[in-house]
Amino acid sequence: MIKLVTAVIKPHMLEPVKEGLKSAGVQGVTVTEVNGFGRQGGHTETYRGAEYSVDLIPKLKVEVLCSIDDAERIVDVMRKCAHTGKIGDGKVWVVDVDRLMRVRTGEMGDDAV
Amino acid sequence: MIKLVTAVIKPHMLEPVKEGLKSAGVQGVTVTEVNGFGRQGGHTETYRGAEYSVDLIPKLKVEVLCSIDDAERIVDVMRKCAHTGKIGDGKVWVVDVDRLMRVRTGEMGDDAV
Amino acid sequence: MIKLVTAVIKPHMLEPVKEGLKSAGVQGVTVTEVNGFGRQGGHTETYRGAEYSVDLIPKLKVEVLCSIDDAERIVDVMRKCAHTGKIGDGKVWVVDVDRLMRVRTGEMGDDAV
Amino acid sequence: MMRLKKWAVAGALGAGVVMLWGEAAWAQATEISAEDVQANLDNVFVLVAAVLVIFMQAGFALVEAGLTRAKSVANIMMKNLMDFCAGALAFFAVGYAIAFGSDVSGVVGSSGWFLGDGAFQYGTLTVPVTFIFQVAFAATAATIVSGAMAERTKFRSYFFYSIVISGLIYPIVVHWNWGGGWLSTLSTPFHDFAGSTMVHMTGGVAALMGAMVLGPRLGKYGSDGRPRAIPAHNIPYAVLGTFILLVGWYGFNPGSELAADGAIGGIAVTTTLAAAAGAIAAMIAIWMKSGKPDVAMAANGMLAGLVGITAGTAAVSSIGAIVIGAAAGFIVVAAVLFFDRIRIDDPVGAISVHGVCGAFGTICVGLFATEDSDFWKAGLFYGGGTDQLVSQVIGVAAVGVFVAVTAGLLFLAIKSTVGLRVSQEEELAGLDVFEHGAPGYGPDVTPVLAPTPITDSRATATVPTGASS
Amino acid sequence: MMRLKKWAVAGALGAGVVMLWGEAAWAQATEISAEDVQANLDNVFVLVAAVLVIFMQAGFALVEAGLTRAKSVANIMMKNLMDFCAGALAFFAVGYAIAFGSDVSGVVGSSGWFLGDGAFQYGTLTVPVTFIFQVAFAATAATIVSGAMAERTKFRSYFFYSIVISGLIYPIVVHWNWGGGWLSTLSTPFHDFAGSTMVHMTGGVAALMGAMVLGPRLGKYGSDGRPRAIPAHNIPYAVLGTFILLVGWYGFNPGSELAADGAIGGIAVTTTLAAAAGAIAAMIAIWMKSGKPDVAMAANGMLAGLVGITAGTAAVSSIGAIVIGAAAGFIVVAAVLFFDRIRIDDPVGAISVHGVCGAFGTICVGLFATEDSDFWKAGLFYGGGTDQLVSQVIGVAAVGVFVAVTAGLLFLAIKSTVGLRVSQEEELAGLDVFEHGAPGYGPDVTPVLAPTPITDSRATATVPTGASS
Amino acid sequence: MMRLKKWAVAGALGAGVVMLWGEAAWAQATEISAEDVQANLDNVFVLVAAVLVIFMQAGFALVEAGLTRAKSVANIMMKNLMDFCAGALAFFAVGYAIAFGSDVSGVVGSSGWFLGDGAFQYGTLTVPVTFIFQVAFAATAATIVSGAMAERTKFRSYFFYSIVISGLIYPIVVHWNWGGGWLSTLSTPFHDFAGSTMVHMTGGVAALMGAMVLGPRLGKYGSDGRPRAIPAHNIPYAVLGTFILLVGWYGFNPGSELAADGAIGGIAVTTTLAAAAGAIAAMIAIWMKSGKPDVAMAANGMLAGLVGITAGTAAVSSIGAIVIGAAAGFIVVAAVLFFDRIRIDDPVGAISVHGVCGAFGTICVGLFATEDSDFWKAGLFYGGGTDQLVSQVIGVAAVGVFVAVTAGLLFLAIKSTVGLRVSQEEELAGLDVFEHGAPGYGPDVTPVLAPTPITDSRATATVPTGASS
Ligand SMILES: Nc1ncnc2c1ncn2[C@@H]1O[C@H](COP(=O)(O)OP(=O)(O)O)[C@@H](O)[C@H]1O
Ligand SMILES: Nc1ncnc2c1ncn2[C@@H]1O[C@H](COP(=O)(O)OP(=O)(O)O)[C@@H](O)[C@H]1O
Ligand SMILES: Nc1ncnc2c1ncn2[C@@H]1O[C@H](COP(=O)(O)OP(=O)(O)O)[C@@H](O)[C@H]1O
Repeated sequence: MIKLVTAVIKPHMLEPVKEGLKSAGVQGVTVTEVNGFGRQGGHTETYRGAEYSVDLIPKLKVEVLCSIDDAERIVDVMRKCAHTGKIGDGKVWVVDVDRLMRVRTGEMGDDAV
Repeated sequence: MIKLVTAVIKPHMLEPVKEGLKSAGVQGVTVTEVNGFGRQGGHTETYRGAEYSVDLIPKLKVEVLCSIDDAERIVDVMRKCAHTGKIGDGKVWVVDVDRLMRVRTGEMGDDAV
Repeated sequence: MIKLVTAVIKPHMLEPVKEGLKSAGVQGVTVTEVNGFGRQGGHTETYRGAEYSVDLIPKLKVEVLCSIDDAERIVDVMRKCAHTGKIGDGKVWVVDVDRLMRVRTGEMGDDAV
Repeated sequence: MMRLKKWAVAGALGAGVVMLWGEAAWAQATEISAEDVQANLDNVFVLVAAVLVIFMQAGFALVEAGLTRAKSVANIMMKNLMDFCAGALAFFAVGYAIAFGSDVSGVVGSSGWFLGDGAFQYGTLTVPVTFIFQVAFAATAATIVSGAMAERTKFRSYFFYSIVISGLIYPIVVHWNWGGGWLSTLSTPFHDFAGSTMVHMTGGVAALMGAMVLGPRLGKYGSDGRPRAIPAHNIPYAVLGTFILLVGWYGFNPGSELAADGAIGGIAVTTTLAAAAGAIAAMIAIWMKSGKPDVAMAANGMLAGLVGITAGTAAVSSIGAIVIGAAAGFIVVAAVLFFDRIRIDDPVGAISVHGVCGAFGTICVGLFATEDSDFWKAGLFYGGGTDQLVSQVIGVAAVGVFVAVTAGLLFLAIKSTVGLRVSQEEELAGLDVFEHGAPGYGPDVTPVLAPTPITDSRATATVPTGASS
Repeated sequence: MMRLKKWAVAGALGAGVVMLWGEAAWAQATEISAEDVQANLDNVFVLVAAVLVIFMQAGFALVEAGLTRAKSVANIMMKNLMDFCAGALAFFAVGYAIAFGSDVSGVVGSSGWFLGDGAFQYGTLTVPVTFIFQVAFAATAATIVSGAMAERTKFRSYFFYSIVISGLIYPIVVHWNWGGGWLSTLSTPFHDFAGSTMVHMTGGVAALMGAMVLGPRLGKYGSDGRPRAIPAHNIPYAVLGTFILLVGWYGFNPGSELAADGAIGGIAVTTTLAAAAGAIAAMIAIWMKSGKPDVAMAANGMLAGLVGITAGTAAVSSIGAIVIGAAAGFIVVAAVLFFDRIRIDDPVGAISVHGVCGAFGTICVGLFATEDSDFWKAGLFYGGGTDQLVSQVIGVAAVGVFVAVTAGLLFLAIKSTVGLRVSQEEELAGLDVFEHGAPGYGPDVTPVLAPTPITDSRATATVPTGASS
Repeated sequence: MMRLKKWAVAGALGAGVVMLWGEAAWAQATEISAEDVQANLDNVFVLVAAVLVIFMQAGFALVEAGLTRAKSVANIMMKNLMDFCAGALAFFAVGYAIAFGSDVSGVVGSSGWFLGDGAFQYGTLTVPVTFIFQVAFAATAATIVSGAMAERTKFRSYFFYSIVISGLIYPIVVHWNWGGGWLSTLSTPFHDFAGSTMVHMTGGVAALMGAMVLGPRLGKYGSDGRPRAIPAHNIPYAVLGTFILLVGWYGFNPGSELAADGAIGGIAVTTTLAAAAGAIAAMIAIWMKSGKPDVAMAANGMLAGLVGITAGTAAVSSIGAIVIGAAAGFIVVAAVLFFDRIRIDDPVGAISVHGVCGAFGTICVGLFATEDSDFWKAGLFYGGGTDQLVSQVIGVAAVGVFVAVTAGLLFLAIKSTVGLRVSQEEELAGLDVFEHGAPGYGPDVTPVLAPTPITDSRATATVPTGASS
C-alpha cells in the first residue's frame, strides 16, 4: 500500500530536507509554494505611514509518495531535517493513497513510487 | 484521529474564512494559490485583436488539519464564510489523516494540531 | 463515496489533459503550479561564470474530485493525455474523500462533484 | 540629412521654414551675426528642455504604475500614453490659442488656433519651439490627475477629461499669468516662474476633484472608516519614475527661462537642492512617524521639493531652496496622511505632491525671493514686505477656485452621463482585462496559467512548418 | 576637466583635436567669430541629437521585451545590447565608408575606412560628430529586426546577421540617398528626411525576411491554421519603451537637420503631432475591431505615426502631419492583423510599424509636401503634381527589393549553415537558460524555487565569517 | 516663462542672476558678442551634460536592482535615491569647497563653502553650472558603492557613509587633480580626463572596502568555501540600466571638456567604440569560460569599456579606444571571477567594473595617448616614453591607498558603533520589510497573499459610499 507524506516547512529548510530525503533513498518529491498561518503569527508592515499585518508567512509544502514501509522513516527525516526548534517549523502528516500510477509507464503501486 | 479539511474558495473570501476559522478556535491554516476550472467558466480576453479564452480562474486552497471532532464544525465555517451564492464558490472536502506530527516538538496526533 | 484523483504532469500537457477530462465529462478541476524533483533530474545553469544546478522542475498538479465510479476512468484519462513517454511524465494517485460539499449550495457527496 | 556642400544652404532651408512659420526676424544669411547665433542657441536650448519635459511623461507613468496594483498596470500606462496624445492634439487645436493668443479682457486668449495666424512666439524663439515647450507643459498638467484616479476610473471617461483639461481648463489658467492675463497685470504681478501653480497645482486640484467624485477604492477603508494600506506593486518603477522626473525637471525649470542666458545654471542649482532636501525631509518625517524610512514617501518627497521650488527657482537663494524643499518634504508627508484620513483616496499622492506643495511653493516666492527684480519683489523674509506675498496668495486662490469648480463640474457631468467609475466586479478583478482586453503582466508573470486560444485548443504541441533550422 | 585659467587654452585644445580629425576650418582662435560659434552650436546640437537616438536602443529593447514572453526576456535584452555594439564597430570599420565615402557609380562609397582618410564630414559638423549621428542611425536599423525574430532565433546567428546589416546592407542603402548615390541624383531626387525608408523600412523589410525564414513561434498557429494570441508579458516595459522612443525621435528627426537652424522647431512639431495622431488612430482602430482599446496596439500606433512622419517631417504642414500620423495608426493595425493572418509571426509588430509605415510615410512626401524647396517638390495634394511621388515610389521599391533580396539570402545562408532557429525543446523552455545560461527573471520572481549550487548544497544556513556587525 | 516683448530684458535677467553668483564677466548687453554667445553655449552644453550624468543615477539603481534579489529591491532603489540627495547637499555644503576651493598645500581646497564667496568657476562657465556638473560627478562616485554592499547593509549606516564620501573623501581626491592639487602639479601632470580614477576608482575602492568589512552574503559561499551563484532577479532592469549609463556617459565624457568646442565629437566617438568593444570582449570572455554568452557579464563589459576609456577619452585614437575597451572587457570578467574566488562578495561587479577598470583605464593614458598636448604626453606605445605612464601610476596608487585607508576606517568605525550589517534573520527575509517597512514588490506580484490591515480585517468586501458611477 502507498502513503502520501506531506510536510509544511520553512522555505530555507528545503535544502536540508531534500538532502535528507535523498539520503533516505527517496527518488521523487513534489514541492509547492504555500502560505502558512499559525502560532508563529505574522508581522507588521508599514507603507506610507499606515500599518498592516501580514499574517500569512511563506512556507513550502513537500509531498512524498512512498510505500507504507518507508512512511515512518520519511516522517522522521522530515522531522529531523526541517527542525530549527523555533516556532513555525511546520507539520508533517500522512494520508493513505488508494492507487498510484506512473504516467510514463503505467506501472502501479509500489512500482510507481 | 485527525482530519484534513480542504476548501477551494474565491480569493477575496480569504479574509472572512480566516476570521471564521479563528473564531472557531482554529490555530493553523495553510493557503495555496491555485487555479480552478469548473461550472463558472472562464472569460475571453483580447490581445492585439486576437481573442483567447482564459478558463482557469484564480482560487485559493485552504487546508486545515484538525481533530475528528472539529472537522464538521470547520466544514460548516468554510461553508458559511466562503459563501457568496454565486457560481464558482468552490468545494470543501475532508480526508482522513493517518498520522500528524509537529516538526518543532515532535508531538503527534491531536497534540500536533 | 468520493475520490480525489491527483496528477502531477508536465506543464505543456495541461491542454490535452483538460481536453481529455472534459471529454470524460469532468466538470471541475483544480490546478496548482508545483515543482518536481525526480528521476528526470534537473539541469545546470550558469550565471556570471558560476554553475549551479536547478533540480526542481516546474510541473502542474491537477486535482479532480469525482465519484468512486469515475475514478478509474479519470486515472486512465490522465495516463493517456499526460503521456509523452519521456522521463518526468509524473504520477497519478487516488485518495479517499470522507465528505465533500459544494460551498454555493451546501450539496453533499456525489451531488457536490 | 541631405548631403550638402555648403552650410549657407542649410541656412536658407532654415529661412524657408521660418517663413512658413510666419517669422523671419532671425533668418540666417550667409553673414551670420552673434544675435542670430544666440537666437539659434535659445531655440536649441528650449527644444532640448521641451524634450526633457516630454520625458517626464514616462516618469509619471512609472511612478503611478509602481505605486498602484499589478492588476490595473496596463490601464495606468495607457492613461499616461493617451494623456500626452490627446493633450498634444487638443492643445494644438485650441489650447495654445486660448493660453497665449491675443488677450480678451485678461481672461482668455483668442488667436493662433491650430498654430495658425497670430500664434504666439516668445522672444527669440520660433513659433514651433515656443509651442513645443508649452505643449509639453500642458501634457504634464493633464497627466498629474491619472494617479489620483487610478484603479477605478473608466478609461473612456478619463480620456474625455484629459481632452478638456489640456484644451480648455489648463489653457485658461495659463492665460491669466503667462499668457498676459489679469494675474500678470496686478500692481505687483503674480510670479510663478515654471508653474508650481499653473501646472502642478492645476493638476493637483483637478486630481482632488477627481478623487472626491470617484470615492475611494474598494477596500481602502475598513468598516470602522479607518484607512488601510494598499501597498505599491513595484517600488523600482516608482523610483525609476522619480529619477526620470528629476531629470525632466532640468528641462522644466531651466527651460522656463526660455533663453540660453546666464540664469539657467542658478535655476538648475536651486532645483537640485530643493529636490534633495525634499526627499531627505520626507524620509525623516515618515521615519519619525512610522519608525521606518518609507521608500515611496521619500520619492514623493523629492517630487514635493521639486514642485515646491518650481515657482521661485529663479528668485530664491541656495539656502532658500533647501528650506523650501525641506518644508515641502515635511508637508507632503503630512498631506498624504491627512487626505488618507479624510477618506480621499489618492493612491500615488498626486494631490499632496502637486496640489498642496504647488500652492506652498508659489506662496514661498512671496517669502523667500531675495531681492527685487523686473519680475518679482523681494519676499517677506528678505525685507520686501508683503506685496509679492499678497499677489501670490491671490493667484493661488484664484487658480484653486477656478480649477476646483470647472474640474469638479466636469467630473460630475461625466459621472451623471457615461459614468466615471467602473463596476465593482471590474474593480475587484482589475481594470486591465475589462478595459483593455488583456492583463498588463502576461500569464507567465502573474500566477495564472497559460491561456487557451478561442480558435483551437490543442495547438501547443503543433510545430509550424518553417520551424526547422 | 582640467583646471584652466584661460578660456583661450580650451579653444586651443579644441583646435588640437580638430586637427587630429583632419579639419581645421572652424578652429577657435582667441578671436572667435559668430560663424565659429554657430559651428560649435551645430556640433553640440547634433551630438545631443545623437545621444537621444542612442537612447532609442533602450526603447527598442523594452518594447520588444515587454511584448514577448518572460522566458526569453534576457535573450531579447542581450540582442538589443549587442546590436548596438556590433553595429557600432561594424559601421566604424566599413559601414561609414560604404555609406558616405567617395561615390562609386552611385552605388557604394569607398573612403574613410575606420574613420581614416577621406572620412565624410557634413557642413559645419566635425567628422566625429557626423559619424556619431550616423552610427546611432545604423544601430537603429539593425535593432528593429530583433523584435520580429524574437523567442526563437539562435543568438549567435542573430549576432552575425547584426554585423552584416550594420556593416553592409544598411550602408549601401544609405549611400544611394544620403551618401550621394543614385537616388539623390534622380531628376527629382528621392526625399527621405530622417529615414522612413533608409532606416525604418530597411529594418522592417529585413524583419519580414527574418520572420519568414524562421517561421512562426511554436503554438502561434492552431491546427486550423488560425493565429493564436500570445500575450505580452509586461505592458509597462512596452509603454516605457514607447515613451523612450518618442523622446529619442526628437533626436532622430530634428537632429537630421544636421544644423542648429530655424527648421528644428517645425520638425519637432510635426513629429509630436504625428505621434499623437498615430496612437489615437490605432487605439480607435483596434477598439472598433475588437471592442477594447488595446494598449500594445496604441503603443504601436504612436511608433507608426513617428515612422510615418520621419520622411516628410520637414516638408509637411501640421495638419499634414496629423493626417499622416493618423493614417499610419490605422495602417499599422490593419498590417498587424494581416501579417498575423498570413502566418508571418512578428511578436512585436516590427514589420508593420517600421516596414509598412516606413514605406507609407516615404510616399506621403509625394502627397503632402506643401511647397517646392531645394530638397523636395510640392506633393500631389498641394498641387505639385506627381514628380516627387514617382521618385518616392522608385526609392521605396528599390530599397525594398534590395533589402528583401540581400537580407533574405543572408538569413537563408545562415539557416543552411549554423542554423537560424533554436530547437523545439529550447523554444518551449525559453531561450534564456539555453542561450545565455540563466533565466532573465530570478528564482525569486518566477515560480521556480531556489537553485542549488553545483559545489555545495548545504550552504544556505552557513554564516560567512565576516557576517557580524 | 514670463511674457516679454524684448529679448534684451531676458539678457538683463541673466545679468542679474550672474551678479547674484558673484560674476559678471560675460553678462549680456543689448550688443552681444560672439564670445558672449560662445559662453552661453558652453554653459548650455555643460548643463545638458550634467543632466545626462544625473540620469546615470537611474542607470546605477537599475543595474544594481536587477543584479540582486527581489527581496531587497526597494532598499537598493532607496540607497541610490538617497546617495544623490545626501551627496548633493553634502557636496554643496562642504565638498565643493574642499575639491575646488583655494588650494592649501596641494591637498585640500578651502573656499566657497555653501557655494559662497570664493566658489570655484571654470573658464566661461558660471559658478552654478560648474557646480552642477561637479555635483553630478560626486553623486556618481558615491552611488558606485551601493551595489557592492547590496542585500546586507543597514540603511542608516549606508546613509552615513554616503554623506562622508560625497562631502569629504571624494572631494579630497578631486582636489589633488582637478582642484589644482599635487597630482596636477607633478612635472608631468597626472591626466584623468573625465574620472577613471577620480570618480570610478574612488567608488570602486570604497566598494572593495565596504564589501570586505561587511563579508559575503549569507549562502554566497558553501561550506567548502567555493562561491555559489546567486542569480540576478531582473535582467531587463540590468540591461536598461546599462543603456541609461551609456547615454549618461555622453554627458560624463564629452561634458568633461567643460566647453562646447571641437573636441567633444572625438570624445563621444572614443566613448562609443570603447563601450562596444568592452561589451563584446566580455561576452566572448565569459562565453569561452562558461560556454554561454552571459547577459549580466556583457552588460558589465560595456560599463568596463566605458570606465576604461574615461581617463583617456580625449587623448587616444579610435583604434586605441577599441583596444582599451576590449581589454577592459576581458579584465572585468577575470576580475569578477577573481573577487568571487577570494571571498569578496560584490553582487553587481562594482569593484571590478569601477575599481579595476578605472585603474586600468587611467594607466592606459600613459600607453595610448597619441601625441603630446598641453595636458598629457604621448604614451609609451606612441613613442612618448614613460613620463606620462609613471605619473599615471603615481596617481592611481595615491588615490587607491588614500581611499582604501579612509573608506576602510570609515566602514570599520561604523561597524563598531551603529553596526554595518543587518541581522541574519533580516538578511534571510530581505531588507525591504525590515529596513523600509514593506516589500519592493507588492503582494500581487510576489507569491505572498493579500495583507490584512491592522485596523480592520473584514473590509475587503466593503463598498465605499462614493463607489457608484
Ligand atoms: N491546523 C493546521 N492546519 C493546516 N496547516 C497548519 C496547521 N497548523 C499549522 N499549520 C501550518 O504549519 C505552519 C507552522 O505552524 P505554527 O503553528 O506557526 O508553528 P508550529 O508548527 O511550530 O507550532 C503554519 O504556518 C501552517 O502552514
Ligand atoms: N470536480 C472537481 N474537482 C476538483 N476541483 C473542483 C471540482 N469542481 C470544482 N472544483 C473547484 O471548485 C471551483 C468552483 O467550482 P465551479 O464548478 O466553478 O462552481 P460551483 O462550485 O459554485 O459549482 C473550481 O474553480 C475548481 O477549482
Ligand atoms: N515519490 C514521489 N513523491 C511525490 N512526487 C513524486 C514522486 N516521484 C515523482 N514525483 C513527481 O513526479 C514528477 C516526475 O517524476 P520523475 O521521477 O522525474 O519521472 P517519471 O515519473 O517519469 O519516472 C517529479 O518531478 C515529481 O513532481
